[in-house]
Amino acid sequence: MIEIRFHGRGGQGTVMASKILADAIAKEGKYVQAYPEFGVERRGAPVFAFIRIDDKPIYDKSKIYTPDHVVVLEPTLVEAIDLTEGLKPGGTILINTDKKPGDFKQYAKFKVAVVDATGIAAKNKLGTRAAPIVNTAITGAVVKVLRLARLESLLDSIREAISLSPEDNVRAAQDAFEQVAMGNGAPQ
Amino acid sequence: MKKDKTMKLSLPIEEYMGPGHLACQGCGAALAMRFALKALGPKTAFCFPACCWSVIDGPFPHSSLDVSIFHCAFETAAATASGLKAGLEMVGDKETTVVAWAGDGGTFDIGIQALSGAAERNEDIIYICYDNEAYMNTGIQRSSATPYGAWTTTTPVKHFKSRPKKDIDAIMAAHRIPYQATASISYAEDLVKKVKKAKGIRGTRFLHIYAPCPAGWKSRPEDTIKLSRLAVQTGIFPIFEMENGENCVLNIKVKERKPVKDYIRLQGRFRHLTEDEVQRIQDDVDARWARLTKMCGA
Amino acid sequence: MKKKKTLDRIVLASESEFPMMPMSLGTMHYNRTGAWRNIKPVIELDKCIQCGICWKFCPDVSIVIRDEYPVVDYDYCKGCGICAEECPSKCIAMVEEEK
Amino acid sequence: MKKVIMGNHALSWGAQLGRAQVIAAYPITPQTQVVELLSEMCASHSLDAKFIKVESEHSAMAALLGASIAGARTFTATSSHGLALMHELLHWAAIGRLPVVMGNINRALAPGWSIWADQNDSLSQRDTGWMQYYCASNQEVLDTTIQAFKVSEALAIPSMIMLDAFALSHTYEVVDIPDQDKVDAYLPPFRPKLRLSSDDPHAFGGLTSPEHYFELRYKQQKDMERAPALIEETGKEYEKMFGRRLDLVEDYMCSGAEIVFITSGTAGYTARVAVDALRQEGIKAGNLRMRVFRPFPFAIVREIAGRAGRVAVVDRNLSWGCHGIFYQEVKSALYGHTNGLPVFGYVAGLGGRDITPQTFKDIARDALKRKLPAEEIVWIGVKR
Repeated sequence: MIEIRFHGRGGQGTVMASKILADAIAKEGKYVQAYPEFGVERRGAPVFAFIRIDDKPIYDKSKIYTPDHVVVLEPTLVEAIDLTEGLKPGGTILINTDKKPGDFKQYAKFKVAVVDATGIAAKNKLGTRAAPIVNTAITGAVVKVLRLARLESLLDSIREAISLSPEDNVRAAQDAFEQVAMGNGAPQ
Repeated sequence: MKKDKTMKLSLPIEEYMGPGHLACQGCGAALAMRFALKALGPKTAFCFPACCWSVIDGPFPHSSLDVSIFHCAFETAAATASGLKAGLEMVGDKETTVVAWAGDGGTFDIGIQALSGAAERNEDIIYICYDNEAYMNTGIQRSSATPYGAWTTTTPVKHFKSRPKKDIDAIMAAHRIPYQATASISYAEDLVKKVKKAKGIRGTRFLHIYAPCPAGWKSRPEDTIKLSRLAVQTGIFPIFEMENGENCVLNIKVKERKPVKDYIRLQGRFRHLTEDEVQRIQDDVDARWARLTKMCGA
Repeated sequence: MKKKKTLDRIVLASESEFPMMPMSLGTMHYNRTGAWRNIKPVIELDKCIQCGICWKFCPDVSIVIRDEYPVVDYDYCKGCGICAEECPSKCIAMVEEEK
Repeated sequence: MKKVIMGNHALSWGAQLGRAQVIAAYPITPQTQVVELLSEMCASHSLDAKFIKVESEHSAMAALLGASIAGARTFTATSSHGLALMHELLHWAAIGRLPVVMGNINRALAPGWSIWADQNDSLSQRDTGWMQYYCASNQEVLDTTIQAFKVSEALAIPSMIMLDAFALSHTYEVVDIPDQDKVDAYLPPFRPKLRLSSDDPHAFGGLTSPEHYFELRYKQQKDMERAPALIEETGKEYEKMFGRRLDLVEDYMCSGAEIVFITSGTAGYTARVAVDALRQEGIKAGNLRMRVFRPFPFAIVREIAGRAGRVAVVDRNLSWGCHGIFYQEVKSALYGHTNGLPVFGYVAGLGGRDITPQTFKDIARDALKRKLPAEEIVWIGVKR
């Protein structure tokens, strides 16, 4: 069983990112469960989403408290909240940032991966400069770093989920898949 | 006997309401139903919320009407009728006229939310309120249709109703529904004509029928028609119709309005009123009449 | 035009005879509301102008038309007196029931 | 077709595959996605239905009663306060023998606005005469919706399908969405024996005297008593066509168990995880998940729970001043049928407090060390 927690801000499509990933993972024949934070989502406020993945049916309907990995859609959250809460030692933190993995000394107990999803979103004209839509880009990085699904499955899931300019989103995911950078100990 | 002559009937002869029903002697609501059905005909389905008619029709397993009835909860006539119409259409019946048939309590008070909702959605239903100006089925308690000055069991003589009757017609006009009208059982031809007209229009149609209640008004049963006629002739209950909340037309033009005291003195529910209080009713009727005739361009 | 109505009260003796839901299976004709009456209308047909107003305003559908004249159906007339009150030729009298 | 969908959308899909003809609904958190997707389905004509966008839940149910008496298949969804507002009409539907199918997202009641999981909303409607299904997965939500139409219409009894707020309503899972033609073969169109029509006029629901009311309610109960067998039969038929069995209860390792949890909703799945863990520790645990609560499946509960060493009923609800509601009913069902079987009642997870595998481990530990419950209600996880 793999458990992942996503951090973002309300309105960024954090839940959508987890849903698209769940869909891509299911395409690989795995069992998957994705759910948002249980509560009221407000635009701009920090939000969470979660995914459970297993090779057998998932019966646990309780919340995820000790994720294996953490995905951060919003760079400013690094300073704002404790992203590592409950994160298993040796787990991966994937951050949307233009910094390098080595810049995150505070996460020494974990593997750090980075991707400039914001830059990729802007390049692919997703959202505005003030409010870039980074959720599809981040999924590309996630499947690469955590090896959860093949890129093709993810791109199919994006095409099915996004009705407005799906190909821009597909390109964003591809870009992130290629550009995501891993720190020490990350998968080769 | 002059056998050569034939009866002059001003209404269709067909009856869809049978005798043996449980209305009180001289019941205005029973007449309202009889007239409405003459216009509606057999392809009609009613929704009755709790009201006098939920008893008048008769007990299980009997009914005094030759059309279908779905008895529904007090506050749901318009909502239930919305669903009944949708359901009938989905099973292929586009012909049946669906009519919510409610008293003033079920319309002005507890049912107004569902009515407003249905009217705003412009559901394809006719909503008919027979107005006897109080909760008569439960034993004469005041409703928001009860007029100023009236005694009821919850507005005793020493504390009679001090607020005017709610203007449901203005509320419905604000919804800008395709058709709405007032009618009186004393002007049966006008009533039947309006129900027929409503039947030919799609969307939400609202008819407000004045139906005296001898038991609740403490009037003589034989005065039921006279009272409803006086209500029109005094201007207490003007007879008009509107389309889309506009184009108000006064259907019964009263040249010389009779004084309201002619109407009031026939009813025990107003017996306690002083001359000043009767004058207050007169002044209110005069003001409302002036507004209405101005609106109608009469 | 209308289907034949049963004049009898429907009696359901056992639950097996009941419909699943409370629904009407017959009319109210069994309910002879003439018994409610204290005074009864009597039409003096010689004075009748055949205007139909008594027929029109009967809340109990108890004035029927026979051979172009109004006839009171005493099985159902509740004796409200509207017909007598509204008759323009004053040919209907409300008279005491014989007790 | 396999699709990752949220629990709320499983309800919408169930209603679409079931070919609901009239839908009337009002939005309430956490139900809204049910009606949003249904609106889209109606607008795109993938579902040929009339969707009445009413001004309250009360009017939603009222409209469906009108549609149902006309002979149309009806569906709605609500939650918590919306369900409470419908209360009067839930009786109306059941006594009127109108087989409305409704999804209810189990959510706590205010004050203290709470949008989180709690069963007191639907259990407050226990005695309205509706069948009640409590689901544990999105697949079960979809399958149950289709089955509920079939059972409801055969018996002329309405059905309520429960999903825990968020834990199911907002959780995405892989769902096998069956083919429409197969669903059509399983679920024929609604053709009620009695319906309102202007061709054959009747008055429905008129004044009913003490001479008659009693027999009508007797007949209603007799039909409800036919439901357990029909649910099993249609559940097996469902398995033949779709490969998934729909039973009254789910028995997970109850045979020979020294402790059997009795659970419902999503907690009934989490309990399985705890059962596995407890068995690894050498404790023979089992889980009896009650999928159907009304009609109460007496026979199967007696058969399975009656053989356990002890029974621990876990309630995400409470009848104030008494016990958890499943606990009351399980105890009453077992009384006289088992010889001194200890039955423990636990209340957990009110207002969305998480129920985890650890919750069940704590419960097992408590129940296994006693002969009788320590208190009338044992609260699990309350801060005191």
